[in-house]
Amino acid sequence: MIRTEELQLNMGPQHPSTHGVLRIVLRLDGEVIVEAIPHIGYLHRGIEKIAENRTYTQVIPLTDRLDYVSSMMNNFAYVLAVEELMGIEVPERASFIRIIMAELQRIASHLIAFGTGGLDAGAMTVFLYCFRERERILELFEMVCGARLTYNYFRFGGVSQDFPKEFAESARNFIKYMRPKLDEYEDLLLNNYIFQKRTKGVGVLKKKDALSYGASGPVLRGSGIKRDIRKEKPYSLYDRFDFEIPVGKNGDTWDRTWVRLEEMRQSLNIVEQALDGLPSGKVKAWGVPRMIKPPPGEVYRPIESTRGELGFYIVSDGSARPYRMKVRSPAFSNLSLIPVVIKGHQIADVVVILGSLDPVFGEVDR
Amino acid sequence: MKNPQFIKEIKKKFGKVILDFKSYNDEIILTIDKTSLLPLAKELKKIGFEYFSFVTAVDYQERIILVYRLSSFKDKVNLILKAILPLSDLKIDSVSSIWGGANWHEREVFDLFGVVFDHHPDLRRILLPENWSGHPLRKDYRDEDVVKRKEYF
Amino acid sequence: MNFSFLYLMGVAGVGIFIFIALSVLILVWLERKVAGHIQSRMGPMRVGWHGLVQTLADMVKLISKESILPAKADKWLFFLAPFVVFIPAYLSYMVIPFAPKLIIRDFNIGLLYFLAIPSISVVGIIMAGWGSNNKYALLGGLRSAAQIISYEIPRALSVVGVVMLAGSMSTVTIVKSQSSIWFILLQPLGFLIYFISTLAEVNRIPFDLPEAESELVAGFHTEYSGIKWSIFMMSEYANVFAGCALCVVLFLGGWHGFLIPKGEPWSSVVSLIWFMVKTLILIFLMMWLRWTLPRFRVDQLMDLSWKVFLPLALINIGLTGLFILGALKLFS
Amino acid sequence: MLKKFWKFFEAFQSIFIGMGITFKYLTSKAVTFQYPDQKRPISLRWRGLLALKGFMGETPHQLLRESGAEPQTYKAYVHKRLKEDTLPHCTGACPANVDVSGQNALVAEGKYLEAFEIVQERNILPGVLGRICHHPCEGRCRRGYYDEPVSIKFLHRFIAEEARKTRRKNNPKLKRELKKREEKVAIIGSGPSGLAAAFDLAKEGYQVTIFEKQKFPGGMLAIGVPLYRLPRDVLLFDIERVKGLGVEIRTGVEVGKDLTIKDLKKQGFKAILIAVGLQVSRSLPIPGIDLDGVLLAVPFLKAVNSGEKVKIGKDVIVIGGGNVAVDVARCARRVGAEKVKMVCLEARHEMPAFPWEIEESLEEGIEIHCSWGPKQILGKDGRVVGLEVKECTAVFDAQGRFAPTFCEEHTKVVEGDTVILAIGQASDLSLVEGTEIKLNERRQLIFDKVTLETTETGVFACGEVTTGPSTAIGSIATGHEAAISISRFLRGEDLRKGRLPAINLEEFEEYPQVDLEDIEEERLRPRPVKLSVEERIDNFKEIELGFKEKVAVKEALRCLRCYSEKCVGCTFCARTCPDFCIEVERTRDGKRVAKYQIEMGKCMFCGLCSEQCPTRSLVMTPQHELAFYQKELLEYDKEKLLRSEKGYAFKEKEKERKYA
Repeated sequence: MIRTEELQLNMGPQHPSTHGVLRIVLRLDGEVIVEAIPHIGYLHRGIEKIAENRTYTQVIPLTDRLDYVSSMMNNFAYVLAVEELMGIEVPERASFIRIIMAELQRIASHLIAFGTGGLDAGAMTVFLYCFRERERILELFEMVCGARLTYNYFRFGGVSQDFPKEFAESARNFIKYMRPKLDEYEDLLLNNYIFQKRTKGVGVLKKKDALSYGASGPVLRGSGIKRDIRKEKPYSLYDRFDFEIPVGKNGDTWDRTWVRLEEMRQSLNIVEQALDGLPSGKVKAWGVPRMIKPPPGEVYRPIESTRGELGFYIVSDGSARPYRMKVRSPAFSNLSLIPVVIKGHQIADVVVILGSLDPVFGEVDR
Repeated sequence: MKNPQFIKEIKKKFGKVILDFKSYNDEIILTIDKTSLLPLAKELKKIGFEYFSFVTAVDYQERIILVYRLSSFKDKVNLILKAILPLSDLKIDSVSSIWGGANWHEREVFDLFGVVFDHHPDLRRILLPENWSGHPLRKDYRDEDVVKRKEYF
Repeated sequence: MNFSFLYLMGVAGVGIFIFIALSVLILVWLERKVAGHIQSRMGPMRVGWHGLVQTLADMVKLISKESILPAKADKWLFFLAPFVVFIPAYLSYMVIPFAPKLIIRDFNIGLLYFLAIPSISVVGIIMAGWGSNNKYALLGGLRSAAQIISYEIPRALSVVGVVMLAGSMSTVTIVKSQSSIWFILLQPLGFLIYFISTLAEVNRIPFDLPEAESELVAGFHTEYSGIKWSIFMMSEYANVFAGCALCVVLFLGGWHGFLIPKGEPWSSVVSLIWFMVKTLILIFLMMWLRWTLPRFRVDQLMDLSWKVFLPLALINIGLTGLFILGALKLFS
Repeated sequence: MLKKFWKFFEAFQSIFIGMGITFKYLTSKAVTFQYPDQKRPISLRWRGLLALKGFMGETPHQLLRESGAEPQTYKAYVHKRLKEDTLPHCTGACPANVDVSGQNALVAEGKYLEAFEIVQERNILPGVLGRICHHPCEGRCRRGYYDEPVSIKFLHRFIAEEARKTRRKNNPKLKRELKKREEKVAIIGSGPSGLAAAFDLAKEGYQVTIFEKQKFPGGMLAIGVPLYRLPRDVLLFDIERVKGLGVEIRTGVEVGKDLTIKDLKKQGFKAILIAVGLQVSRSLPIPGIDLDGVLLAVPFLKAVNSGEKVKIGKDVIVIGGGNVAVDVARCARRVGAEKVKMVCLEARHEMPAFPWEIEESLEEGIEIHCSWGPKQILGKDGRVVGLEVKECTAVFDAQGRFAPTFCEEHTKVVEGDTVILAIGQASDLSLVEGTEIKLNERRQLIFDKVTLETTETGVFACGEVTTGPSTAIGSIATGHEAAISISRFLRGEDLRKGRLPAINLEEFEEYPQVDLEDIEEERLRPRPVKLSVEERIDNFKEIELGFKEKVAVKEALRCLRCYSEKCVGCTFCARTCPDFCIEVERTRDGKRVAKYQIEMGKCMFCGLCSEQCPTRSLVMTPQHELAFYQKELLEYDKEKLLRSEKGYAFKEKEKERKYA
């Protein structure tokens, strides 16, 4: 008889494909995973605590650092929550600008998720293609707000600056450029035999688990649940746009990746519609004071961020600083599914499944 | 969707433990007694609140309020469940057996607020190191390492 | 065994080493350029013309780097492993006929030699994996052992057809027998199996599981640095070249080609050019595949070997046999 | 089996398609940049290193009039700044575009007379306006965004008082440079607009004569404004200065009665300016209007202000909700009425009177009955005993026009023995009879909106005749415009060429009220000393007292000098910074910046600080990578800042660095 023993393997926190600083302790039987225990907190900066000592305006740059791959979304969620608390009306043009920025950000972030998804499976080229396209979006962002990663662009009652003149044309060019590229990605990665072999039927997330674990975004939709806050409870002016919610069938890794690709298409549609209907006017509401002092109360306003339901639960005591700010980050809930979905798979599947959950650790650890 | 059936049901069943009840269009805010959390949670899951968004806590100095957010996709209703814990007795039943997602969120609340969840499968610190002392999001938390700086405001 | 033979062998050995070093330099550069352009980048551009000498600069850097020995590593295994990997690759160049008469040694079992010798490198890889005392390296080594051993079989079986057609195991004879028709036309299936198995043998995407950087950090050479790492690198590219060269020998007609003058002194030079061009095309194909495809998983890789390639190789042998019988019947 | 084979084939197909795509990019051009041959273009909004452009005190504050004191060039310059979005909001919001930040800077430096001259160029009556102006500038003051606006009005008043102390009639330099011109200009009316036009024209050397109906100059300022708001000596001093330029004021001459416009032309006046204003109070067509005890606002105010005895009862009702009504009510309170009630159509928040005036009148015990319209005046034996009012449901219609609707059933009676009507004024344009000047059907002057020329060549109009009920500063602005037209007319130039419209107040956002709870004492504006209600209720003493010198200088230093591109050390960047990496200090006297330090190690380039900077001196340069090398840009310590008057090394270096 051969005596077998389980191998304990530390994956991370320094590992090329844990998408940041995640540590998963794996117990392996050969290459098969018996148990996986994730450890997080390596990027914990205490943003919720810091926010309690900053004024409301000063928190905006902090939110950039939550989900650093899609900062606009964090800005958006935070600003919306405070606006609801204050009762500020946002000018129409500002709302359109916000939607354009948010959807471009969604594309940029999904490009990373899609590209790294390919990279996790070993396809390096699609990763670089995705970054090539993302670069163009970042250039658009840079044109608008001067930053490429931490935008700090949204303000209470609008945005900090109007679009420069050449923005609309550049954005349209980008849409025109991007559409065929998405078909290319589909051929290059999604339809690829090896990639399908690697991802179909791998990391199946059941509907029941997805719900009770609070999964959201492409992870939830990949499991076949049609839920998008943009449609369910439209914030900003999303009810004016015509777009569809892609939904997966099996809840496996391939479905989640496919949902991301399809969402990019829908986001392009939204950006196009928003550019067509961009009204003129102010980009910042009048009468927003410098020192924001919301009336005492609490608010939770979730938005559909790239990764799912992102919301800021803010409790105000009427002073200039939030009494308590909780960030409901989608990646945190999505990541807590790890022990559930990767059990029984192989080491090679861990990274692929992790990639399809698309966590960003700035957001998970906050 | 003003007064769905289940609200009446819950009110009938748990009328005694519900301390406060507010309802907007599709948002319900429910404040309950902490002892009856578990049976109420089971009932809520049964009537459709399958989606577990988050648990968090707010420190009001003399008491800590736990905030649960649940959603029902079937009825398109969102629910905020509040449970009040006095600072002297920071213990409550864990709901992670009902909603799996509560596992990590409860660990986070334990980590940052020091609320102990009974019957939690794995109640360890999640964000901070194991050897950390104190619970940072509590209002009475003081850290000696904080650098003093000039406060403009 | 006389003195002049040893002398000749010594010259040939040094010559091969220089050839390998040069070809690796160029192949690494080529790989980076191909990868770059496929990914809409430029690749190295700064050192030399279009970064041609970049690899040399890297080599200098690698040589001057500190060679780190992990604290709990098995010192001897760790030290020897790169050489155990490199030497078989080096030896396998002995039977490659670059041009008529440009071959170190024409064994009558040359092909068998070629198939057997590189398999030794798996020992080196396991030594590296075990000796590093690193779990990722160990997993990489184990994967490598499983992979190389299982792909040896379809690879060996796929060349049986060629041997049957050529009637010899000598590489020179095989090339000579292709003067009228390349075996790829007679053995397309054999070529496919051989080529894919070679990909797996030399650990390249889609079969680069031993060093799968997204899963196993860097597989068996996780802990290696500096000169030792560069020896691994060199042996990988030496293997790539040797594998492709043999593929050319077996299926693509070796040094044969058009426009080769007969009896002229430079005719063997033209033949050499033909041979190199064919090899480079195959290497390019490998690189192209590498930068296009994702990676297989271990069990899928095994499935592919045992469930697809092995039966196909056997069918191929059978078909070849039938073909030869038929041809004999037809022409006799 | 076949299915499996097909799958195998499909696998190969997908691989080949992928290879096709990669081959396409292999053969197409790369998208990467080649450094250093190619450089990546950087957006103008790039958030890189922070840098300051200059400091307060190093170079003198740039005055708007440096573009040229000529009204025309000044206006063009103001418009240019507006287009560049670098016009201080206070200047833009002022109808006459007074250079407020220039005034403040000069006051801060102790150059009060220079400040006075600057203000006087656009606002010929600084002393008067320093008391009665409705100061739209203060509502738009950028400081109001941070805490409280600068007390611009009181600084006007302060410098006027300082100038009055010197007893100097006019700027001697200005008088020396005067060129004499032969052309004579007649101005009818000596109100603010007439005086403004006269001042501008006299500066250009024209022989200006003002004809005034009353026995004293000043127009409505003299008649209408109560003494407790404007002592007469202040007004007279300001008018004296206009006279000092050679302007002749003929009082007691009513054009249209004593003289006609034709006579004026015969006397050799090349151009005539009608600046008669609105001097006639409107009456109401309701029953009982002709009862004894019903008075009109203008005659009432005139009588009160000229010290005549006015016969009013003890219980006065004032109809109207405008500023005049408030003045009437408060005057009535002072000349002996024990109870004063105001009845107005508008709701409290809609009242056209300025809120601070309403506030003060409430303090003085004046009752305000809002949303009531007069129905009839009740009389007994020919004397007034009360006013019946009906409820007014809406004052304006959907388009925002004045069209009150009443609820006839809901009425009440306000008791009183005197009714004063202050429901608006009209102009008396009987002087145009017998000329070519045309009036429209509502007996208003027809004139060109841009050039202010009437239908007769050579005759112009300005002031409230053209604008309708307005403010003193608004009238002054039209006076300047009219002066431009007249001088062009006299020189035979094109009247319309290059004329710019007045800047719309809507261009500038009115900042919301700031919660002053946590704000330090020294950041707030000084509260002017006011007489208490008991002290002021029975006399015409001036209610508000001006600033002392020390307070005024301190207040002038609160000015942020918007868009001056010189850091004033206002510390709002430091207050905004989420990382607390900026430290700013002023010197003790507050006139220079003593310390400016940015800790670049902490900075996270969020850009909030430069967004807050009112002067636009703190900018983000596109030089991210230089952050660690150009350390001298980041630390502005005392030694460097106070080294010389002319500034320090930063300025030489600035030339070398190129901002994108």
